[in-house]
Amino acid sequence: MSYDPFVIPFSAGAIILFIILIYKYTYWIITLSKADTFKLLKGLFSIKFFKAIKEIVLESLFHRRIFKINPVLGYMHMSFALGWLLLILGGTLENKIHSHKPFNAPYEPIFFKFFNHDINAYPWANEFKFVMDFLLLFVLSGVLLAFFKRIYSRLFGMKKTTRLKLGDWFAMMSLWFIFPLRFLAESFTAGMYDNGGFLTGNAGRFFASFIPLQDVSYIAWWAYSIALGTFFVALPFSRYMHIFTEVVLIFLRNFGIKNCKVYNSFSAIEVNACSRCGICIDKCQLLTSSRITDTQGVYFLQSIRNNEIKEEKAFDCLLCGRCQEYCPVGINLNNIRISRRFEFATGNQNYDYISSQVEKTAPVIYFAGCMTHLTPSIKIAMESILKTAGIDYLFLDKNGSICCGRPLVTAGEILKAHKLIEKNTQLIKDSGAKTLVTSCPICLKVFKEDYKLPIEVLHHSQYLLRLINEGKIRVHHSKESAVYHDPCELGRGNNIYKEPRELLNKVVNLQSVSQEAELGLCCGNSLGGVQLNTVQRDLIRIDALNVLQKNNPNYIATACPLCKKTFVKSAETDVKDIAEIIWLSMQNSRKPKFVHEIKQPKEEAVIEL
Amino acid sequence: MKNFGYTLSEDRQINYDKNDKKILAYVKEHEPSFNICISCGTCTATCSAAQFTNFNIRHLYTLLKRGEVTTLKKEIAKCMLCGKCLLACPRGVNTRNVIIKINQAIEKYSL
Amino acid sequence: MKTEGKHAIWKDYQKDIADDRYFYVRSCVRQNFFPGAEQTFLRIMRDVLGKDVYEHPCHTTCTGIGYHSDVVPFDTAMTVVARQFALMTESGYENLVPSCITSFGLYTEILETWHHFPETEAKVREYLKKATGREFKIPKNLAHASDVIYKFRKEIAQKAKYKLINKNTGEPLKVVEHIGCHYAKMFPHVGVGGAEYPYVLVGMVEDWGGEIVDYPERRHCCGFGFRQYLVQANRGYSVACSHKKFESMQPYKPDMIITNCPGCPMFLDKWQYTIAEMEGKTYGKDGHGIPVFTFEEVAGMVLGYDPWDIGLQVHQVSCEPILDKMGIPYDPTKKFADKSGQFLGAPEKPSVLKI
Amino acid sequence: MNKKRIIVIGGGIAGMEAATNLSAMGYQVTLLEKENELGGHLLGWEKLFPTMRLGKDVIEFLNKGIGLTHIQIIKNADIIDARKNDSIFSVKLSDGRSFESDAIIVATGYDLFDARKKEEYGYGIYDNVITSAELEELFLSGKPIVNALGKTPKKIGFVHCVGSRDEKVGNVYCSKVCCVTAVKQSIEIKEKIPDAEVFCFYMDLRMFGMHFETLYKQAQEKHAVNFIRGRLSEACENIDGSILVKVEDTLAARPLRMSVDLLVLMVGITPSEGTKKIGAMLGLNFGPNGFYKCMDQHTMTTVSNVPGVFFAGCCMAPRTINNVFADSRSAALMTASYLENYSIEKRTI
Repeated sequence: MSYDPFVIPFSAGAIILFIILIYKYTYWIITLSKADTFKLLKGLFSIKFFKAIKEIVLESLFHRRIFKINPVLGYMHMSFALGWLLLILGGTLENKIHSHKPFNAPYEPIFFKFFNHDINAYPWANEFKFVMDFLLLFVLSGVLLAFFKRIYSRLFGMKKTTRLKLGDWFAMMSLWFIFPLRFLAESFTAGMYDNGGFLTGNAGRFFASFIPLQDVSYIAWWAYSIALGTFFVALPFSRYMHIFTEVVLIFLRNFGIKNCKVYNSFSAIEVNACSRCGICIDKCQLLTSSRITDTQGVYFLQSIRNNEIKEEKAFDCLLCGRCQEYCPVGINLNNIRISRRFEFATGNQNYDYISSQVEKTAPVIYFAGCMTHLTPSIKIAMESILKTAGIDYLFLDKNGSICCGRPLVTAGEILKAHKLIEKNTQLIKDSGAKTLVTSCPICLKVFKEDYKLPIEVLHHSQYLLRLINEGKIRVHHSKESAVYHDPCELGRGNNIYKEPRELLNKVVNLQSVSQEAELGLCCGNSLGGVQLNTVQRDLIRIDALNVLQKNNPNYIATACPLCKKTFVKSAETDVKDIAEIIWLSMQNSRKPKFVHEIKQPKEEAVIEL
Repeated sequence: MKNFGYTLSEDRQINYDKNDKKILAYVKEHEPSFNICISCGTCTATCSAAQFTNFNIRHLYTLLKRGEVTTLKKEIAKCMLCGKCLLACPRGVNTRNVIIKINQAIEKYSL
Repeated sequence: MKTEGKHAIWKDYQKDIADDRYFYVRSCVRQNFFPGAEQTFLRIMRDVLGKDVYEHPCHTTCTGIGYHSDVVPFDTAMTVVARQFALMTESGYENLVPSCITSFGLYTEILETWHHFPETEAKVREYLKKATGREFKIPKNLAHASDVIYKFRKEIAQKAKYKLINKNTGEPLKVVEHIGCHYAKMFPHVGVGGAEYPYVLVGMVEDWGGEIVDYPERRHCCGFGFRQYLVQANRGYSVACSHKKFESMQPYKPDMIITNCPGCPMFLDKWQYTIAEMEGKTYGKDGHGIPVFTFEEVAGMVLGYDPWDIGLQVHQVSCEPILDKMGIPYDPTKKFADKSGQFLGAPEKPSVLKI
Repeated sequence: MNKKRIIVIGGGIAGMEAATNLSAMGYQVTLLEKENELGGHLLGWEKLFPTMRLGKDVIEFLNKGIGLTHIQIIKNADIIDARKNDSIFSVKLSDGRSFESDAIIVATGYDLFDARKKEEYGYGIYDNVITSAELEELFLSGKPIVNALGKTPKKIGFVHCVGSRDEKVGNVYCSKVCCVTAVKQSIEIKEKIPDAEVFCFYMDLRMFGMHFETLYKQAQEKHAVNFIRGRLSEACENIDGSILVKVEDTLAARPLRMSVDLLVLMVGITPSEGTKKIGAMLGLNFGPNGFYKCMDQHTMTTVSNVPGVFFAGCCMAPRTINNVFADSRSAALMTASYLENYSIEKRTI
């Protein structure tokens, strides 16, 4: 076995790293809930295990999702992850072949070139030389990119890159040094023995021309080892913790473990799996519109990791979900945010005044939602449609409603929300309905996610589409154009993108907008944005409207009363809920001339001008 | 102490000088927008909870400003945080967050 | 505090007070509360000032207490008061001097009513005529007994044996004045000094050597308020009113309270005992209370009357500290003795309030 | 030069601007001012709502007008007689001088309500109760804001509607400018003493002007001025000299007590002594509130019942400065119409 004292920093660092990692992961895994532990054990021995492996390769090594969003950034992450892993694997293989032993000291493959200078002493030595140099170049190119990213993030098409804490700087600097130092150490040694590959060999020859390599090569190996050791020790306390944690996360997620709205060890794993790629920063409308620069997902997770319970970071968020839609690691940022808000939840609650009596039973419940009472045109349209279709329904919150509880959830008041959930669940059960239709995506979210309702829950866009398909209502396609605004809670919140579009396509010419569906913009008034002031909300609304109104559609179609109420404040285009558009179309399809008569004078006026 | 069959009646007067204004200070720091309230009552008119009970946000704002903590705590517990008031406020007060902050202050100072 | 500002206001509220030949009407409750007070008034008026004060043996309550407790209708009250006027007219007097503030307030209210609604007066004349056969003239002058003492305050001061001055320190005594609500709050122009800064008691205190304390709750009711006290369920409110006043005056460390109303001294005096029992709190020095006197008693004190002759022994808060401060001699053994000098027995001592 | 003569009574904003306009038209104008200086109440005002412009800037503007024209200015003018004989007006002063003219503009302005009449507020009795005008004088003097105890006040109360909308002092009308003045002064106080708590006790807040609401919101938002809806029942002095105010907080539906270190009474606008005196001399009509009654509330606000006599400014009703300027120019125009027999001032509805 070869040995030299310079391997000590590396070896010590590696040992410390593995002890800490084992401690942390063991702690997290044993503190998982019973149900989650069961899922974990079951998952380990199922096909899910292999699915996880596949995902790990794609995401943790190749960084497929980052690639999709930003190829340069993807390449950078891939060069580090894949390049380094292959370097280790290649080195190990080379070392085994060279030593003819199945096991070597862990540092031996890392410092292989230091210990072994006999270039032809083992099979495929030249091939190894080439491959190892190539991999080193691959990683070095990543380091170069990382360096430039830090200096000039726009190179990567990123407006902002993650700001770092001191600990992270430490780890990052040592990481940056690792590969250039390896390059130097290997080159120096190759220069001395003339045994390098295309990269280290040429560089060694070049260095030998003006550097006394005998003197400096040993120093370079020491430096390389120190850089490695430093990085390993700093790793668990820095953002690089994500390297291993993401792997754990992918396993757990594949086994069906989900994050809930209360912070637990799965949340902790998610928090640590964040690679601080910073993709979420640019996607956050609080940054792009409201100019709030320190609350984006990456900073929020960073504050949790640093045990700073910053109220602003927990509450300054729309919970629009755009960040998690873009997150390459797939962290459920909204729920973590809610779980942090839960830490500020208060016990002062008295909902005894709410009585739970339904006025009648019916197969269908219509639940307008609090916000819909502020936009009565939506509920008038819905009632008219339901009556026209001959549906026997119960308007559950006709005279004002018990809140659905979602607003409390978004404020972190989960326990209070459950009081309301209980009350409403009782009402819904007592109504004997089979279907619950709501006009409010906020209600829909909580009905589907937190209520354990034994009945079907639909947004009105889904229900209206069904009524049309079943022939219960008839609509008419007009020549008018519309754009569709995806409400956060309906789209990203409930994954309902298709139905509203299908519905609109039946009645208007639906135009596309630059940011829609999964990437649709928030209107700015999301109940998640608890402490945003009027100006900050307004800025978001204005930017969102600019996107929607760009091609001068006849309508902005929404499917959320809150978005509608928000947009009408300054929209130059008519803002209508889908239900209103459908009801209008139903009326027009009965007397088709109506639209024509109304539109005539408007057109003339335009011609005169 | 003798029992006279009656005791000193509680003073209905708000004693501003003596009242506890910790909650007020907390809300002022964290959600100063309540300062611009003009007591128009739109919030109360639209309030979901006010459809069922005598919950009155406008009144709570006044109690907050005067340091009437006991009533404030009792009454504010009825809010469901639905956010309708926020959309109705003509002045742009962040009504919902004011309630959240009041509750937080009540918790913080264990009132 | 700018006293000149008050003087400017007092100039606007001067009233005519007759200088002799008074028809005196007693208070219905005072003789039970502080029986020496009215007696002292008559003594001063007749013996010291040499005035003609007449009391009619047939005069009755004015019904003010019933009127303000909502049990006597106004028409009845007016008719009873008209009878008092008739007694005065029959006796040949024109200057009415009620002992009671509420009576004074009611007489004023009735006279104002008749002034603005003469048909009411005609109606009352008819009632009285039908009921008793009597007729009356409207008093030429209506003044409360405290107005009369106010008018002669300087004469009293000249004849005074003692001053409202702490003889040990030479400092004027700090005096809280409390005016009965019905004196001028309803009709400010009939009160000496008006309703906001009444001068009637201030004038006496200043001329007799004392210093007035103006404290924030000066205008507040003593707590009697008739219905507040008469109904037991409301009595807590009555105590609360007095409590509020004591809390407000305590920082000024007053030596005494002077009043001009039957109920006020009663409640300001007795509630100190009650509050001490309920809350354990006292407002004077070292667990004592603040002594409370009527203006007649104070006049009697400065004129050097025997404290036990003017009835100071029936006060709950003991008067001795004030007597000591003013240097008025008294015989402690005679405090609870009857006219013949026989000891009547001392009342039980309160558990908290020191006497 | 036109031979027609005009006497303008009152050298405040209204009188100065009317005199300037008429003199510019070529009339011989005599401006009578009872004080030793032109400018009227504006002389005592530091900053003006809602822009916080300096009052002296407006005086300077007015003086520029006077400087451009040829106006006979008589200061310290104590008018003892004014009458109309046929179509000629004659005005006599106590110093024996007399003036004749073909028309008169009455710009006798207003007097501030005498706060002593609200006895229960203790003005003139409690050291720390002052009027809005006195506070303004303090601002104008540039001295630090201290109360009678020589301390910087930490709690300051503004009482709206002192002498306005109060049947008990005989003034049932709104003085119009006090609400926004209180808002203005509360902002100034907060700028000078940032950690002070400021309370405005109001009945209604009448922010009728274009930018008044903005100023009000600024007071709330930037300076956290408290607005308590309720009228003071009384003020008392605490042992430490601070003022205890009692009020119903009508929005809390509870009585409220509070100590303040300084209580500022927003005194209202009342008809001036000059208005009463000149009106009686010339036989002018008075409205129910003691201000001059014009020929028509909508169309003839500056025209009096006596041909040849015209009104400008606060002698008609409480006015803001911009209103007074409009009045003065209107009065000048009506006067010219009268003198040149255009007769447009004679129209009736």
